[in-house]
Amino acid sequence: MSAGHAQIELRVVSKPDYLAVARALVETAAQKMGFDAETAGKVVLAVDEAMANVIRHGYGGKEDQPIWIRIDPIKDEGAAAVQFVIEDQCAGVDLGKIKSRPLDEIKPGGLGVHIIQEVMDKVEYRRRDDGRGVTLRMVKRLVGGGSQTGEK
Amino acid sequence: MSAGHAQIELRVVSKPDYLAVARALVETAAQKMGFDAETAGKVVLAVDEAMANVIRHGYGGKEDQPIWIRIDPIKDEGAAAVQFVIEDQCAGVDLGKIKSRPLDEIKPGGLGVHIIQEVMDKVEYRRRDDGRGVTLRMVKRLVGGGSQTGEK
Amino acid sequence: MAKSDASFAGSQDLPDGVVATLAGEIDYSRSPGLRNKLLELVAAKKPARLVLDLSGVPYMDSSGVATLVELFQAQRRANAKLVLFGLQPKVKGIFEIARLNTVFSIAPDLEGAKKA
Amino acid sequence: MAKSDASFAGSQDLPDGVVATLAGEIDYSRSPGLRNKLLELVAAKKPARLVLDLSGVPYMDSSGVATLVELFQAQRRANAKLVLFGLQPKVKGIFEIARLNTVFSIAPDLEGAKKA
Ligand SMILES: Nc1ncnc2c1ncn2[C@@H]1O[C@H](COP(=O)(O)OP(=O)(O)O)[C@@H](O)[C@H]1O
Ligand SMILES: Nc1ncnc2c1ncn2[C@@H]1O[C@H](COP(=O)(O)OP(=O)(O)O)[C@@H](O)[C@H]1O
Repeated sequence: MSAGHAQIELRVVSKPDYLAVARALVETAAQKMGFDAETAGKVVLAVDEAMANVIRHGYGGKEDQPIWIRIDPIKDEGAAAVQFVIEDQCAGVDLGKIKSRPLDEIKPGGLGVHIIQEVMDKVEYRRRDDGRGVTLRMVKRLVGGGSQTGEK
Repeated sequence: MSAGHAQIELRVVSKPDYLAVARALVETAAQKMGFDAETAGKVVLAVDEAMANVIRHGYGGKEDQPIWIRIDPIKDEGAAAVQFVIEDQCAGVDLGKIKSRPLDEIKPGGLGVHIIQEVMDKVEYRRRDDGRGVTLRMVKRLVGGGSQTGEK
Repeated sequence: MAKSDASFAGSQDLPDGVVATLAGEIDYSRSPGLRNKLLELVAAKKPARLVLDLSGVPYMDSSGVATLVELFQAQRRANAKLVLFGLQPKVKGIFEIARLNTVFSIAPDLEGAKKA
Repeated sequence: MAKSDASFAGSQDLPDGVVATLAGEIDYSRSPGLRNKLLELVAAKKPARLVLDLSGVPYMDSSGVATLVELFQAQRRANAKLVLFGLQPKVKGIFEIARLNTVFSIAPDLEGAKKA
């Protein structure tokens, strides 16, 4: 999973305008890797939420910082799946604060992490090996994964 | 223009299926950087031709080799433009053989380089600084560039 | 670069309020501009019925949803209505994931939204 | 991955030949499969008129164009016709850039292609 060896790797600077660029890439990649159009659309949403969170929360709106997206077909416990890794160079992020809120209260905000967890089969935030940023690893199975209900 | 500092940088392995992934990225990026839909479509075609040439001629159909695309807004002699750089690791390419043919004879093949030159305002092939591959630098102006007629 | 308020495509008065037409992909690059436009509109018109035409919106992310929730709350506080119509499949999808599909008042078309 | 012959969506007989329907983006990942299918069809039917319906083809690159040129030459050698119809703007665009828009016989629709 080291940088530079993914099947597809995108690096963009943290401009909100480039979210659309990443979405176009992810949508086509997801379909080429076997997702139907509807599932590809959900995967796109999850990646978009993850990147927007890096821009807003990680980089505090700075527009010249790097974000990497790596996409690879993998086996997840024997099942065909696709792995999406989002990586940043954000310093000092408190991983414990990255969590979804209960949805019973209707208020703006606090939906992104929920969406990511709902769409993906596996979601794992960790500090980058070199300590200089956050790596979000998301896995979506081609079949059978489905969107899960309930908080994870 | 060094790797890793472009606004947008994509690295894919040399699978023909990933041409569509790169096209989706380039189309959205071109529009976000100011091209109208029609011009963005032509720019997509030029990038697609350049990548397909790397896959076919440079890598001889090997599907696990890297191709980089870097996209940046630049000034070209004072005019707003976008630069597209396609880079590979193909060894032993004879740059002198990369040229378009006259179109008066109707035969299959030999159109890719012509298309690239017709669509872009500047096209420049050179050996990578480290000698291990080819760098294709293409520039398209936002206005006034237009597609040029005649062989270049 | 694309204008940040490009998601707001205009508005028209109704007997008891206003219809605003949204357009394009509403993501984090667009929703702050859209939010400003819609809050301005609500402040200017104080509509008893605010209808949002989403038929030209193929995609929305949680930043767009947050804007809609904010409007929903503002209208509710003012004893006024917010009605949406013209939801495309992906927009329906995010409302479902966010469990808002039963919270928002959603009409099948403009006629329905005028009466909802 | 997508099937490599996914650009060929079927064919139908005409009194004097055959119409083949192409579909999807015809690029270097698809054109080799398409080429095989079309050459097979021509070998099997030896159509005096080969009509290609391109209305479902939003995009074509030079590898697709090369396949069409090859068919054009094969039909010409056999004293037979190749007629295209349903060109979308991007496909028209590459024909113009390749200076083939006046070489190919292009009809506005299937009716026109039957008579061209
Ligand atoms: N990439 C990230 N870097 C730093 N903090 C994050 C990141 N993603 C999420 N967070 C934290 O998790 C919280 C919940 O995120 P989210 O569910 O997307 O809602 P919102 O972004 O609307 O606050 C955020 O408020 C933030 O504190
Ligand atoms: N990226 C590349 N690496 C090596 N050789 C290339 C590359 N691009 C083009 N060429 C050479 O230039 C020639 C012309 O290319 P092109 O106009 O695309 O036509 P075609 O690919 O159909 O031959 C090719 O036949 C090949 O010899």
